[in-house]
Amino acid sequence: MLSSYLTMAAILFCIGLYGALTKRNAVIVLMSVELMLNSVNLNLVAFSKYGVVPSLTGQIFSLFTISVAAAEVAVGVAILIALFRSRGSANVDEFNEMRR
Amino acid sequence: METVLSQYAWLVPVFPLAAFLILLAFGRGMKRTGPVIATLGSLASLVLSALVLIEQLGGADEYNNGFDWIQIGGYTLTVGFDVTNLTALMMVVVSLVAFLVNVYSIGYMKDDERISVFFAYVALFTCSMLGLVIADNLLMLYIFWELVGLCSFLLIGFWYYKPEAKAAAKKAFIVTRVGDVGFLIALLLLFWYMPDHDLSFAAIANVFGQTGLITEGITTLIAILIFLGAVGKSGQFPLHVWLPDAMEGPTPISALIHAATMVAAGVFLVARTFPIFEASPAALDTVAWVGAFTAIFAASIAIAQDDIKRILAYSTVSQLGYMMMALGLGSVTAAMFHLFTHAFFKALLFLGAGSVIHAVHTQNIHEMGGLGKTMKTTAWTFAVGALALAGIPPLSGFWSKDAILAEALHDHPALFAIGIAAALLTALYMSRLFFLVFAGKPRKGASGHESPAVMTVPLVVLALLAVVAGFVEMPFEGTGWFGEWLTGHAAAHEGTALVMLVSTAVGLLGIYLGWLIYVKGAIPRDAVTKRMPWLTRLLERKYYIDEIYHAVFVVSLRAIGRAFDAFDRHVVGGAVRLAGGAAVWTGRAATRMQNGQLQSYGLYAVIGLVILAAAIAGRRFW
Amino acid sequence: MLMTATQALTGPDVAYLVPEILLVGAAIVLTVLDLLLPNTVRRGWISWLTLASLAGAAAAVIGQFAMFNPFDGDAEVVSLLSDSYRIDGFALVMKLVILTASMLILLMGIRTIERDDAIPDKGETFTMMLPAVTGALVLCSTADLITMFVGLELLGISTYVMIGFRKKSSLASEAAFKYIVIGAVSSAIILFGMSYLYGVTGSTNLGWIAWALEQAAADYQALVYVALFFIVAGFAVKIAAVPFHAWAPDVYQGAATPVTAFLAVVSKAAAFIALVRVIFNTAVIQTPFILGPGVSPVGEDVLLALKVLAAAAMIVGTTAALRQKNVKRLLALSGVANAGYLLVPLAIGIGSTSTNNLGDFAFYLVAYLFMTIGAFAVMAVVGRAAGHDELKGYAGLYYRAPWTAAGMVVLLVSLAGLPVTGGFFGKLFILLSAVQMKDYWLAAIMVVTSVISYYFYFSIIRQMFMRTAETEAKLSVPAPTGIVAWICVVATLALGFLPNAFMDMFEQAVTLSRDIWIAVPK
Amino acid sequence: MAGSFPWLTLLTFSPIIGLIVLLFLPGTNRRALRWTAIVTTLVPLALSLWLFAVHDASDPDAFREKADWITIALNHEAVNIESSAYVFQYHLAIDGLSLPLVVLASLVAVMAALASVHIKKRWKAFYVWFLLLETGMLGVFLARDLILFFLFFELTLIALFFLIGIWGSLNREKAANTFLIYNGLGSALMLIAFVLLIATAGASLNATQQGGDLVYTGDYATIRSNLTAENSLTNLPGHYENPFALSDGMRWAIFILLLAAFGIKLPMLPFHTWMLRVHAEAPPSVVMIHSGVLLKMGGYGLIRFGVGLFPGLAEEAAFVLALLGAAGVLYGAALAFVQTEFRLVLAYSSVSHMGIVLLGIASLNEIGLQGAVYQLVSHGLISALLFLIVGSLHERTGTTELDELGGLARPMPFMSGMLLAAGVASLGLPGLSGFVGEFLSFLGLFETMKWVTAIAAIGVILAAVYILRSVLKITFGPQQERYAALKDARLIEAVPMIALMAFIVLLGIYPSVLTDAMQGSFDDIIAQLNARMGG
Repeated sequence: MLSSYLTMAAILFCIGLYGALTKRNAVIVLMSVELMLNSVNLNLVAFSKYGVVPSLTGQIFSLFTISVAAAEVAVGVAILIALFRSRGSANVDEFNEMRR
Repeated sequence: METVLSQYAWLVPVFPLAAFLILLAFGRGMKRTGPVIATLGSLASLVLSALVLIEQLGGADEYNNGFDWIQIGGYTLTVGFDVTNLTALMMVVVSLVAFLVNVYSIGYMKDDERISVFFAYVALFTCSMLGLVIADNLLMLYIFWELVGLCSFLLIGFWYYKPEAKAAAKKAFIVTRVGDVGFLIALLLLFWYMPDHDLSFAAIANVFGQTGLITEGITTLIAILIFLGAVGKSGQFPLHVWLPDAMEGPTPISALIHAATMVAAGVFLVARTFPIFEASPAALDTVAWVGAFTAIFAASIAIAQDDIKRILAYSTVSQLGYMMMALGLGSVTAAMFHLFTHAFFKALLFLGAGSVIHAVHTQNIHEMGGLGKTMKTTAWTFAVGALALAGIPPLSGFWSKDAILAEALHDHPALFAIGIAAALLTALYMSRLFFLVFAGKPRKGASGHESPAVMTVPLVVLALLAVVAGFVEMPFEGTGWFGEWLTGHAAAHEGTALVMLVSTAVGLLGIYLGWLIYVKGAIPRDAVTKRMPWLTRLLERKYYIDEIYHAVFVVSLRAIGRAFDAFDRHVVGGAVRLAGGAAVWTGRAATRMQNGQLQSYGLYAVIGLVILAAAIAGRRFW
Repeated sequence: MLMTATQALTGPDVAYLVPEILLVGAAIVLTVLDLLLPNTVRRGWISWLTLASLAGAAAAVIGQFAMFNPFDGDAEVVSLLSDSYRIDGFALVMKLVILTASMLILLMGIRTIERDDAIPDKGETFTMMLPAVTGALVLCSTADLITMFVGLELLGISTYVMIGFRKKSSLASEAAFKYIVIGAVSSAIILFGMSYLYGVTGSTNLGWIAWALEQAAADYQALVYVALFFIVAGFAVKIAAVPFHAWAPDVYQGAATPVTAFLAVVSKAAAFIALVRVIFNTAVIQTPFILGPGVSPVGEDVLLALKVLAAAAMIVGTTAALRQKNVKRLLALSGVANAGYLLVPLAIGIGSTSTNNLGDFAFYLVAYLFMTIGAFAVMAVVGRAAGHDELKGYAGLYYRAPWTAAGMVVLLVSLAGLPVTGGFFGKLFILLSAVQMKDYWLAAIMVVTSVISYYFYFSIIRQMFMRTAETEAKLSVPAPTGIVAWICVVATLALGFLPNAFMDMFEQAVTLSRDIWIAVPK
Repeated sequence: MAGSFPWLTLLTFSPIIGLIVLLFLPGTNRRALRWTAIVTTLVPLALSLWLFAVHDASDPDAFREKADWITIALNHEAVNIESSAYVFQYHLAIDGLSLPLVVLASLVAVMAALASVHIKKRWKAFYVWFLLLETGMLGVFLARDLILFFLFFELTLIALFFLIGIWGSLNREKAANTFLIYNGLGSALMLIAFVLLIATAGASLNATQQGGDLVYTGDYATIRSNLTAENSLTNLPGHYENPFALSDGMRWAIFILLLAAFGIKLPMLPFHTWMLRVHAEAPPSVVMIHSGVLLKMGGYGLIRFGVGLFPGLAEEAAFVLALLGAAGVLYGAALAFVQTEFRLVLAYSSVSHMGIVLLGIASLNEIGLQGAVYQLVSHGLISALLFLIVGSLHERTGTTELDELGGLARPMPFMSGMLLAAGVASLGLPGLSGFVGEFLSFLGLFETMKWVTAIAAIGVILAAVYILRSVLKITFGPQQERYAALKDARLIEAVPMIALMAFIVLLGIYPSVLTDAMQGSFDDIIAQLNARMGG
């Protein structure tokens, strides 16, 4: 039972990671990051129910994660907008003015 | 009889040293007084050394005194002087010649602007030479040995603006240095092999006197190495090349350093350390053969030279060869005797030559001639010197050379033959020289004028000495006191009658030949040149020794240097650059990661994590 | 079902939370003020109020030394909020370090930010520092994964914003975006690790984890590995250890210089402090082993990983800086290298005679704090004068501002690890511990890389002393910045001449058994 | 007679006092700056000469100054240890080994200060760094604590970096960099070695009830005794309970590290390339110090730390050392022979002469070791003199390329004479200091390695070759018009030349001045070696 949740979460995590590292559109990149964080939530909840030593802590932890993730995305989008203003583009691979 | 003056023998070198220091300090100012001071210095040492000699002749005991120079742990190196008959005699010879040369130079160098420097150098040389003579141990002797080398170098290069002088000076220093290294190593060997590391001659004498203390092989090695030093200083083959070139120096210097004193130091060294050689027959043979070969070899070259001083230089080399041969034959007496007489007549010859050059301003004998009329004193004194050198009785050279030849005949006929041949050549080239310079009629209108008294007087004095010096040791009963006094045993006198006849005959023959060729012209001068030009050229080019040395040593050293230079630049430096390059290259790679793409940054991180985990945790699950 | 009895917040507990509360409160008040006040009012005083509140927090922390005296060996560690938050010697000292750094940076930034035209509203930039510092303080005394995460994010998000405030510069926005994405990913990774850690031990309390880990490692080895490695990797991103460092140069370059300094010092330090907490309760755990403290088998691998990270950071950071011409990026890379040096004491673990890791760590951290902030202060001045952060901007600085140049020499010499400076002794202590632990290869890498680093640190010196400037005009150094620079110089020298002052204090205040190894909650 | 007054501290830091005075002088007043610096350098000279006069080997503690500088309590939670601490001392002392070099350093410093008339710009900064450098080198020779030694060592590194980089000639920055990195690497190796020593041999455990007080110290004497004493922790078999044991492998590692570290400074083949550039680029007065004193720190370190701490290993490595030395002698000489730049000739000649030092060290007997130190001092004086002259020549002729020089003996007889004298001194002419050092080194080595010595002795010939070649090229030969108008040495140049020459002659004629001072300073090394033979 637990293992299936964990596998699920791991898959989600990898998908999120993949998206964050490959998608050109900055918004999608941020969403992929969300996906990663949510996979963690899945982990936590699963553990708090079916873990070795079940406890509520996991669920509380996941609440924290959710809220923090929201804040993170909010800031992210705000910054993205500023960036979009100055570049006129939301393509991640064009955000390379600074290099070497 | 107890020793009074001998205790003060250490003052002998001090006088010239004082003169040197004075000249060094205030020299620039005193062109007039400087020479006088130097001369007085040498005079002082002459007087004192003469007194010491008299005391020694009076049969005073040998005297030795010294102090510790360096003291390290259990070892000590000392400096000190000792007065023996040998050193007493040498002191007189050296200071006498030095004094005369000083006097002579006052006139000869009159017009040179750096005359005070010249006299300073001469004073320093005198000091060092005397120090060499009275040194009581090998180390101290080595020190002064090097110092006389330095002075010789300075004086050869005295006219520094002449490229030839520069080259000659350099050559002299370096070539003798080669010998000196041998000497140095001999010194090291002795230090570690001598019981309680005593380098004094006395110790050497009694250690090598008794057999078995030091093995045959080591003894020979030490002897040969010491001899190497002597070879360098005394211009023996194969290190003779510097001496003829040294004639670039002022002529009085050639007389003092390169005829009478320094070049004889090699002979003196061997004589001083003779116990070592006696302990090793092999070494003795080496010395004898090298000497003999040098004698004939140099004499043959002398015949073909045109530069008056070079001829004399080669004759010096040849005569030194004689002395070495004598030593090799085991007769210190004969060697020192010849050294003694040779000092006078060769100095005389050089000073005479100097006087000639002073007059005609050339050194090429073919450009001289007929000077006998204009320069009477010079001519006569020169004649005396020449005859003495040619070994015509009753002049000094005859007796000393005779002593050597007698030794040779006594225990080495082959060497005797070589000696005779060399004697013939000697007579020949000396007559050639004399007749070309003084006989005949002036060529190129080079009609000289006699030199001032300050130069001729030394000539006369030396001429007298050249005449009488031989009488101290004549091969007749009761006259051999010199050898007795000097070394404890007289020179060999077996069959001297024969020797005397032969050598005289040979000498006369040589002169006669010379007369036939260069005065009477009965034999055309180019007789030899016509038949075998190669021989003449070979002699003129001094058997191409210089060329060979240049090719073998100079060129190869330069090549090695260049090779090392390349190695240094490319291999050693390259390695360093490589190390630096590695760092920079890593940096480049790291910088290339910074492509501004945040997603690649993330990728690096993930890859890094995976690799890390796989590598480290992976080990466990392997 | 395991439930830790939730513990109510009592009066004295609040006293222990004064610094954090103060900062949060100040942040709110100042932000509101900034909003309400009409634009005509100049915002200069906000920065000073921020500074004041930081100073207040610092004072409060010092006050706590009185309430809980770490120097007295018998003092009980104060544990709050059901053991998720602890006041111990390590926490207090580190809080002081963090606050000092923040104050210096703020002071140095006041003029710089005011003169930075790319920042439209200066006030917020300063106020935003307060939550960031609060996050850092939380990380200092966290004893629970949740608090740790919250602190981490509080710090992170506010720094994203601080970078982003430089709206008018597209570079800044780019930097902010890069930072937020990388930062978020790293948080995700850490979280993922944390979730597994929680899963196998059943608790988020570090003390509990330390206690339960050995058993868990036996049962679920793979999960424990994943957990720890993910956490390490996530923190490696925050502290910019190779190969997790690539974001640093770009982000540093884009941010305003004071913010860069904040990233380079405070963020890095806070992340390190949290990492110390984690490592010393998972990898370097107290064992009944005859030789005393040791490491668990899994821990050994984690430490090995840390060593590799440290080595990589030192090598890459130094070599990459060799050809770097932009001083900000250069300092970023030097920060990477220094992260490597700071990792060493964590990585080498502790042995029978060498238990000094935290002392070495703290000393080098403080030395790093001063020399880096000082360097950034000088950089702020020079960069502003030159209009860019390229190396050539320093040409002839000696003629234009001799004393600043002289001070910079001290800082650079310290960064290069040459005597007599804090940097030297910091490296020396770390080196000694590494050698005592027989990690010779690590020691060798340390020494060699710091020699290589001479090249670029001294290239700045070359510019300052051996090149001639375009203008001979004297350089005007704003008073606050100058003060900061000189405080840093003096501190660096002080650490060099009397290293024992700080070391002794730290060694008495912090003991592994009380302050680092968190006890299992009752 | 020493009393409690900290003479050594005064000696070491008196330049700093002058430095502080300098800081308050206007940067434009060249004379004031110069004379302040010169007077300042006179203080250490006077002090060191006084020390040299009153020092006697039998009473080594007469001038010992010892105080705990840094005492750091360490976390003491490790089992069985009550307390542990690092103790780094401020510890200055003199002995027969350091004293001659101290005198050398302060003497050369004075001469260099006089020679700094050639410095054309930024005098204030120059003298500031100059005095720092002097403090550094004096400290190096006096320090008896590893860390303290290292501090002074690095101080010279930094100071010299500035001196080369600012006042050098065309490629000064490159030269400064090469110097910094290369020597930095050297001191890095040294630091590793020192740290290894402190962590093992530096540790001493005083047993108490609760376990023991563990102290790590950098004190030279302690480390030395721990390394040699039979029953010290360091020499107990290294198993799990004893982290202080030094295995033979580790000993070798440390020894080799030290060898490389000081070999770079010396410089020993093949670590010499860095100093070529320094010789060629640095301002002459700085090269005087560099070649005259700083290279000597290498030799000093080799004897003090390499041989002093590991006589046994040194003995096993003696043959290699000797080979390196001989190689250096010949290699340097051959290279000096083909150089066309006079400074490079001198640089390679330094390589050659330092090879002789290595030979002396390799002999590991008293004669050789004293010879090595003697060679250090003598080469210090000679190369200082040579570069003093080079500086004056360069100022006048504007070049040191051999092909462009010649016939200078006529326009400037005094300097040419000095050059010649210095030349023959450096080719080891008896009566001058060079000979004694050379001779003693050879003499010492000859006892153990005859062939190596004999081969190295060839270097004596080569020395004559390359020195005469270059010196005669400069001074002798037909005069060149462009140099006809040159003036001979000014007084301020002549004075240091004469002074240095005087010392060279003194040491050449009466070596006991130095050898007596060194008497017995190697006894303990020799004793250990003999003990080893016995055991």
